[in-house]
Amino acid sequence: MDNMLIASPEIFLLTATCAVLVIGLFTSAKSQIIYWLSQATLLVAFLLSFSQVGDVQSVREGGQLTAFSGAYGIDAMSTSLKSWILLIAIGVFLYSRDYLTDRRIARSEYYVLGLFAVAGMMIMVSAINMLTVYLGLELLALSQYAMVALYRDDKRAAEAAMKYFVLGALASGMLLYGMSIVYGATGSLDLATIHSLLTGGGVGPQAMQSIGARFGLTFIIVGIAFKLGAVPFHMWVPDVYEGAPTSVAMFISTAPKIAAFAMLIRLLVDGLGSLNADWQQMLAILAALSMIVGNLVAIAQTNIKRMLAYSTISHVGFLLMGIVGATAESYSASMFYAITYAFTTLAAFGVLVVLSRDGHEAVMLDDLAGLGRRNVLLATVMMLAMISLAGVPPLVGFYAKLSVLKAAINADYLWLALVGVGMSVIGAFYYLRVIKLMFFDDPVDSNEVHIAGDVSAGLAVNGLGVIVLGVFPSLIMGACIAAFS
Amino acid sequence: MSFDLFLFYIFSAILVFAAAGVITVRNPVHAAMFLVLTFFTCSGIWLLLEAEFLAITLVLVYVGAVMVLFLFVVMMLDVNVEPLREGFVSYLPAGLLVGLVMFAEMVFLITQRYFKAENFPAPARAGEEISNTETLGRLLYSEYLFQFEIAAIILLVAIVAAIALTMRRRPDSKYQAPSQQVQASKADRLRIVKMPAEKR
Amino acid sequence: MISLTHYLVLATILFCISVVGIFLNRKNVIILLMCIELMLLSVNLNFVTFSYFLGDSAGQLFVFFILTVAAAEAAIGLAILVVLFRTRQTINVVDLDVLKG
Amino acid sequence: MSDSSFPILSLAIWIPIVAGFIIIALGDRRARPLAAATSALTLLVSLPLYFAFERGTAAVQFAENKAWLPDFGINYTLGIDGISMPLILLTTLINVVVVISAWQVIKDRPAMYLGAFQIMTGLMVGVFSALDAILFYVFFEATLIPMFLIIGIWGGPNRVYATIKFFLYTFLGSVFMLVALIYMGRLGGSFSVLGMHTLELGREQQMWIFMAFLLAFAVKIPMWPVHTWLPDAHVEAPTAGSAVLAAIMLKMGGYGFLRFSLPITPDASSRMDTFMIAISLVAIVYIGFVALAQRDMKKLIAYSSISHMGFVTLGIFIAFRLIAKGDDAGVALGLEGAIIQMVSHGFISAAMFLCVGVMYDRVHSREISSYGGVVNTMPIFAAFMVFFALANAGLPGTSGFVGEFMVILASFKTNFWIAFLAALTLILGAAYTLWMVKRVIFGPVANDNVAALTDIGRREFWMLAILALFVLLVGLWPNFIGGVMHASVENLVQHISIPKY
Amino acid sequence: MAPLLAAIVAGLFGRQIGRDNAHRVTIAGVGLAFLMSLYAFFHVVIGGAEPFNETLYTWLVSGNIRFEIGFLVDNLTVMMMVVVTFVSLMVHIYTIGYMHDDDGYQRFFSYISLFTFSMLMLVMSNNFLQLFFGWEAVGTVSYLLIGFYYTRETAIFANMKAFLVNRVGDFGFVLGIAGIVMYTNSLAYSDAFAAAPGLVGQTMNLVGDAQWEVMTVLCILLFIGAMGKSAQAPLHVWLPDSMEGPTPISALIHAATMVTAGIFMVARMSPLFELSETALSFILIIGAFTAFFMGLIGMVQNDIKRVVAYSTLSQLGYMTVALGVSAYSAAMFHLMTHAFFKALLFLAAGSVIIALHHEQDIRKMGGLRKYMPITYWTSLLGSLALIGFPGFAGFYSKDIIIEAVHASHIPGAHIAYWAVLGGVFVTAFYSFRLFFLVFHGKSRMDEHTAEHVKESPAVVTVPLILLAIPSVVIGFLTVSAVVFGDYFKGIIDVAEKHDVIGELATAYHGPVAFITHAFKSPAVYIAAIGVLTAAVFYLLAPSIPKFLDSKLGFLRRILDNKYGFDDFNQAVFARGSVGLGQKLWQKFDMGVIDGALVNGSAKGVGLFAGVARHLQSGMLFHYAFAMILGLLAMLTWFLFV
Repeated sequence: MDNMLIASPEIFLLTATCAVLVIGLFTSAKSQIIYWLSQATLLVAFLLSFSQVGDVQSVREGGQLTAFSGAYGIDAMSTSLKSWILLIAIGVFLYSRDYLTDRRIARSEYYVLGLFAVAGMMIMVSAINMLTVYLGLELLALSQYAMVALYRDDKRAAEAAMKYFVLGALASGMLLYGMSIVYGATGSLDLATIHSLLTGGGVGPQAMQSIGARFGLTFIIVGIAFKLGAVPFHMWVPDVYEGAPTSVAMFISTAPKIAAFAMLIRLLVDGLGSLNADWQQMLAILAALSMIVGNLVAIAQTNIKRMLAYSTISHVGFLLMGIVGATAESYSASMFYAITYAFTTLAAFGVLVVLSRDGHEAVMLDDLAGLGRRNVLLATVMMLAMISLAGVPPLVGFYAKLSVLKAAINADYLWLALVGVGMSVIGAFYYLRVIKLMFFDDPVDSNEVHIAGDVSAGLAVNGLGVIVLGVFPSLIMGACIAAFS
Repeated sequence: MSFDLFLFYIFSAILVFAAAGVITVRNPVHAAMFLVLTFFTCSGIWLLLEAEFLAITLVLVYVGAVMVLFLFVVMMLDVNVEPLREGFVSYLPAGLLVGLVMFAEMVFLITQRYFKAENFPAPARAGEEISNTETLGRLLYSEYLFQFEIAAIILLVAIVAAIALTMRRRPDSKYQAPSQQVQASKADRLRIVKMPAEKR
Repeated sequence: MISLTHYLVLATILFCISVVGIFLNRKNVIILLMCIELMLLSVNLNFVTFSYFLGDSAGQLFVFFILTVAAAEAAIGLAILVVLFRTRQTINVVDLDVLKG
Repeated sequence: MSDSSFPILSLAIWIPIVAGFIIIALGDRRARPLAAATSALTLLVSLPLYFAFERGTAAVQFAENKAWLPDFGINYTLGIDGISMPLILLTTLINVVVVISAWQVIKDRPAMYLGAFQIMTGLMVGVFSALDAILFYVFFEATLIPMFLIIGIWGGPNRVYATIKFFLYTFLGSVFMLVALIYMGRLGGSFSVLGMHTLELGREQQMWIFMAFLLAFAVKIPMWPVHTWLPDAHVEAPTAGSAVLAAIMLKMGGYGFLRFSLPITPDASSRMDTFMIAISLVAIVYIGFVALAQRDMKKLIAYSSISHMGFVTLGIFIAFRLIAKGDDAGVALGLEGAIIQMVSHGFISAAMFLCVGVMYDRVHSREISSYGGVVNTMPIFAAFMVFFALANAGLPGTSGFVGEFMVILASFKTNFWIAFLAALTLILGAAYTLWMVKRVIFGPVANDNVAALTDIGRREFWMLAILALFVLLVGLWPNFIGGVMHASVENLVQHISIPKY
Repeated sequence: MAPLLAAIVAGLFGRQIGRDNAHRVTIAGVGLAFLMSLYAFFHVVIGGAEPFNETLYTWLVSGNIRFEIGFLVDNLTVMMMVVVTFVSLMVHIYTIGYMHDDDGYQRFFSYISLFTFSMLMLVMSNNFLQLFFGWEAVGTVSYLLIGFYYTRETAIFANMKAFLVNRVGDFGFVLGIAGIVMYTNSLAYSDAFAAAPGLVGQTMNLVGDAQWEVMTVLCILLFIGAMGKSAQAPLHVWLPDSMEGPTPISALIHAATMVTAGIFMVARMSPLFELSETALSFILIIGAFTAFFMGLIGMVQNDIKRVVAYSTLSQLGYMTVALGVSAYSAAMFHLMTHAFFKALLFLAAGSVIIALHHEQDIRKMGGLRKYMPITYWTSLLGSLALIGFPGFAGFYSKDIIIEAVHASHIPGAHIAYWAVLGGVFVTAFYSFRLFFLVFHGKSRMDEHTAEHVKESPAVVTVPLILLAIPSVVIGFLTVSAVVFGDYFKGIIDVAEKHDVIGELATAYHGPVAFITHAFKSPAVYIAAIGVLTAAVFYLLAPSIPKFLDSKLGFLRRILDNKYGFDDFNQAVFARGSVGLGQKLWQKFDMGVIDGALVNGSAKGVGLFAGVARHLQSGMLFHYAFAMILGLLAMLTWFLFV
């Protein structure tokens, strides 16, 4: 086989996951060994992936390394995105641990499915073939459906899983239909080939092929938009966030967005890049709708998970706003957005998960009341996350917004940028409300919140990251730019 | 009209009829049966397209395994059938309208632009020496190895998920634990209680 | 001769039927799952058709994988359905209304 | 622009910010001395900005320039000129006063409180010294966070409404500025503020950019009719919060007009000047009347701030009329008047709010009607209060007079009626201020609360005395700050009198 | 400068240094200032030194305008300096007695020293800026002093009123200064005067296309300032109320010095005012109106201090009239004489008041002559000076004014002439009404008070005597030099055609001759009639005023209500503006901006959100439907693009 080793992170991850699965059968429910093994797996995978960062350049410089007959490839984007996915997954598992222990949710399955989902994401990120994209997507999606339903005694979880499943299957059906049309138009599944076939010019067979592929494009966009949660394909997001166990909602809301972003880049840019004139406008409309609906409806929420769901929708709008520019600069802006969004949301959900103690879910906004007095660390991290999501400098969320706004403006989508900033003001309102609850209101339940040392360390690092990346955004901005230069 | 075309129309008619049946019949069992019919006819059409292996697989996997699973679940859940069709008619016009519009648009796009028949001349029939199954098999284990492995993982996930979701350890179910049984000691089982003699 | 168009239109019909089925069906979740199978079928038909007309087996392989995934999907879907039924005692679509707003 | 060897500006920004975090981290017990040390150190660090300032030149001084976000063309560029320097010193000085004022008063989480103020001080110095548009925006917005918390946590009963209103109002204003900045960054390829000054912009572009700036700065300063956040925020904020808000945060708007609106979009500013003058005058007169009707002391002072800020915008925007008349000296007069008005208002409004705070700490009421005859029980305090009130009314010899006087002079040169309306503030300002003084300070002891008052302690005395000293200093010798800004202002006048297209 | 230092010492360290030291320090300061003033006087006037005009320091430079602080000492200035410091010194001394048992003793000394300083700053300034500084500073101290008894509701009302009304004047004044700056680009007197003639004929647009003479506008604006400070109608309303302050203050500030600042200012600006006949005319009318009608009110007042206050108003009117007819030197002369005799009258009134334990109602006095001989005699001298008894100080100054008006050709002079003549009668009447009611007739004091009435101590009476001397003789001594001589040469500038004093001078043959000349003019007789009337009404036949009251009740009511100025101001300006503010605040700020726009949009967003969230129905098929519609929309869009 040709250089299989470049897939070492995935290979290791999947192998280790199977091992964890088997070991899980023989350990008692109380033991934490599965947790540590999973973390170790992620960590090693992260190191493997991170070690590749230096080896690759951007796909546009011909720096892509492929394996498995062009099914799999790594480039600057995939290595850094994978590293981030793994890092965030480590955070997710860390925050989830005590939540799962308290609830006796099938724990080893949670970790195993989580690891499988991570593998799915990594495959999506590295996929350079439509089939691989699809399979990675399904691996991720199926794991997620199952994870949502894992809390078997909860009505809401089952309902959420069902909705997620049906809509997800519908969306992947549409995505597949689009893929089939593109395949029909180009005769290839390989994205690079498709790209070179379609980049022919205005006349002749290529022009006709483009017209055919454009038809498929529409369906592909639906599939991607669903995965990201863009309006009007967003309906699943709030329901799933609310219904799923908080730890699962945290999982769904963070890393998969990065993967979805990668899928978008792979399909629309690497594959159908020459059709940008078409998808730019579609995405612009989706972006505007997402920002408007997401922010406005979030205001009316009382359930904090739902609120975060709508917040996700609005952030997807911003993310798409970056893509709309259709330049290397705009892609890196969106990539930055995706990473920082996931990172920040991780902190927000992390606080929620940690707050949800035995038998008590911290889901309503009022549960946060007076958190500033109950646990300063949690409240501060939450506050940082909220301010960052609102896009107030000097936190990292601001640079994310700045970069996508810049991208949109540079691409002459001034109207979109204006919608974006206008909506971010409305969005600021509900983020502020959370801060208000935590710091300005008196707690309903005045018990102090105790959390494990490593969890609080994790949260502290997470919150600090939001600040440090805010002051020195170049730390990851450089990688994002390198991915598309 | 060639025989091929005749077959195609026959199959297509059944296919569309069966598919419509799936979404309109009252009883889920019937729906499942209609789905089976759909798969069968589709498998026939695939044969026309020289996809023998897939045609067989469709029947074996879908009809043999998946649909059985469906039926199994339908039976197991024992859903009350009668009220299931309420409101169907009232939504029908809107549904049909959307469906028809969508159909019209898609057909228009398919037939009028790139995918015109003249752009895709029908290939010559493949000879008997080429085995569809063998071709696929070779590809599957060489070029598509990676995807094949992923598919395997997906199936694993399905297994894990299905078990995790449906297998129950009932708290009230009773079972023996021999390792504990043999460790029982006298002290665990017997308590000697001293009682003062009762006075008369 | 059966042209590409014939197959594509047939697939389109199937696709539209499944789509209409998904949102017309207000009662039974299991029908929804069947509709999804229908939709995948229509996609598969597309792939097989293109594979045939392009003389490229990649399409057929894609279908093979779709079938695999669809089977896995069905398994998980049904598992979720079972969980749903256990917690709710119903698989009525209209009853899935706790989560909203 | 020459890089200075010693990063004074950076120090003035980062010392308080870092120290602020340290204060929060170390907790309540050591907060007070640490905060005092920080504020004193910051003030010391900022002093060379005045004494080593080279007066004859309009060039940027104490410049620092480092790559920050090279990928975006965003640099960490700092530097000051004669316009920003007084405001920086004002900031560091007020910070000291704020620490003194919070010394005993704040019982609840003092570390967070003092830390937040230190952080805010650093950020505000950053606003006034940033020469990169994005860096400016970062500081500009970042100040919202500590202020939001200060009002929200330590504020009055209606604090939540006030602080959210404050945040959203100002946030709404400034996001559009961000779009404009990015847009110009695209046109000019750089976010250097000085580069933007010379950026070629067409008529339409200038109009849009001007509007974006206007929204941001008009809300901040605040101009009528986007002023309604201010009274609420002031009323609910804790004393020091109100003081900083009035003394410094409002100045960020005025500074923005001078640093961004005028030089970047001179032609649009020129076209819009009638409108700007009109709403400035509305602010002066209308708000003067509104202030008269207030029953809450802080609200009254807040409205008086708006009215005074009207002078700032008036002084700035009469410039174009005077340029049209060829009266560059008049332009400079108006602009310098505006700047001096900003500085002076910084002292006076801070002092007024602190005075109200002194009373509030004792009686826990801001209603004018809860007081009366305070002079009987607090004679020293009353002397300060009357002094600051008179300064607020623009008494010559106090700093309040200087800016108003200069702006009135300049506006008379523009048009008699503008000056006429502006000068109405002499009457209105005196009316609302003195009426309040009459009802609060003078008269017989009104109730038991007043009877139980104790006069100010040493801490409060020095806090007010420092401010009083500066009010007098600026009033009697305004050249002390006026002298440093000539070169910069004249440079600005030169710049804006040449149309960009 | 000395008084400032003294004020600071007394003010800030008053408590530490004690009461005695407070007055010692301040009196020393003021005394020093007086001596310095005298020195300057001799140096400049007698020694004939060049006027001193130096810049002290640069206040601010902006554009091409320099704002500077500097001093100008010339004949006009030294005269004011001497008057101010002398009266101030007297008042300081007097205060020791008057304020003997008051808590705010140190504070009071601090204030009046500060006042003296401010007043000196005002008169010694060489530019408009500093003039305005002093102008406002005296206003502020006056504000503080009127509200000296801060627990008295009326006092703190009065001081606010005084400040605000003055502010209205300042409003004009500042605009006037701004105009000067605009047209001459300088704040220094010298530059402004030099540039002024060039402005004649220039016009400016004010309302519509109407062209206004620049000089007229500027002068009227400046004069509005003077109206506020010198209490000319309709900005006179603060002065009577200011009597709430302690009596020494009334004497110093509200009679002798501060209120004359406006007169001083106009005289100082004579080179400007001469350039606008319209402005002079305006001044003339205002002055005449004030002189006559304010005197009328004085006739019916019962508060001893208020009577004197209205008298002050009336006399200020005279001065203003003199300014209006370009008889600046006459105005200044009257200012000087008035300073002495009015201070005297006030201090005498104060003396009475303390003797009666702060009883100010003249209806409860009477027959005090036998108890308080010194006060009686000094009052008599003061009153005679006031009504212009031939030979007394007031006689010269007032008669010259009347003559000047008579001789003037400024539009309105004719009416003014009758007004001032009427004023003479009125003045005589109320002065002696007061005098008779207080000192003559039978005592109407209650028993308790009467027992304790005795002459005031020496610190009170000595200043009375010291002030009485110049009240009597100053006119005789200085009229030749000040009015008809060349004392003001080069300082006060009178245009050829306005030069009424010059005309009078041709007929002037020394002070004694002037007395005889006066008997040929109606003024003296009118004054005599006034005195006689008062004597008849209040000494011989007290029933007549009662009879008149009943017959002419409505007139009396008009006078009692002071023509309704106060009520009008209270109702329209005070309540009106508060009401307007209330309306604007609640209706517009809270209602429209906050209510409709800010909270309204917030509510709108909330409402929309509430509606929008119902789209998320929870129904799976709705979700699917939305997705499909989305797909459909995109397809359709694709179809048509």
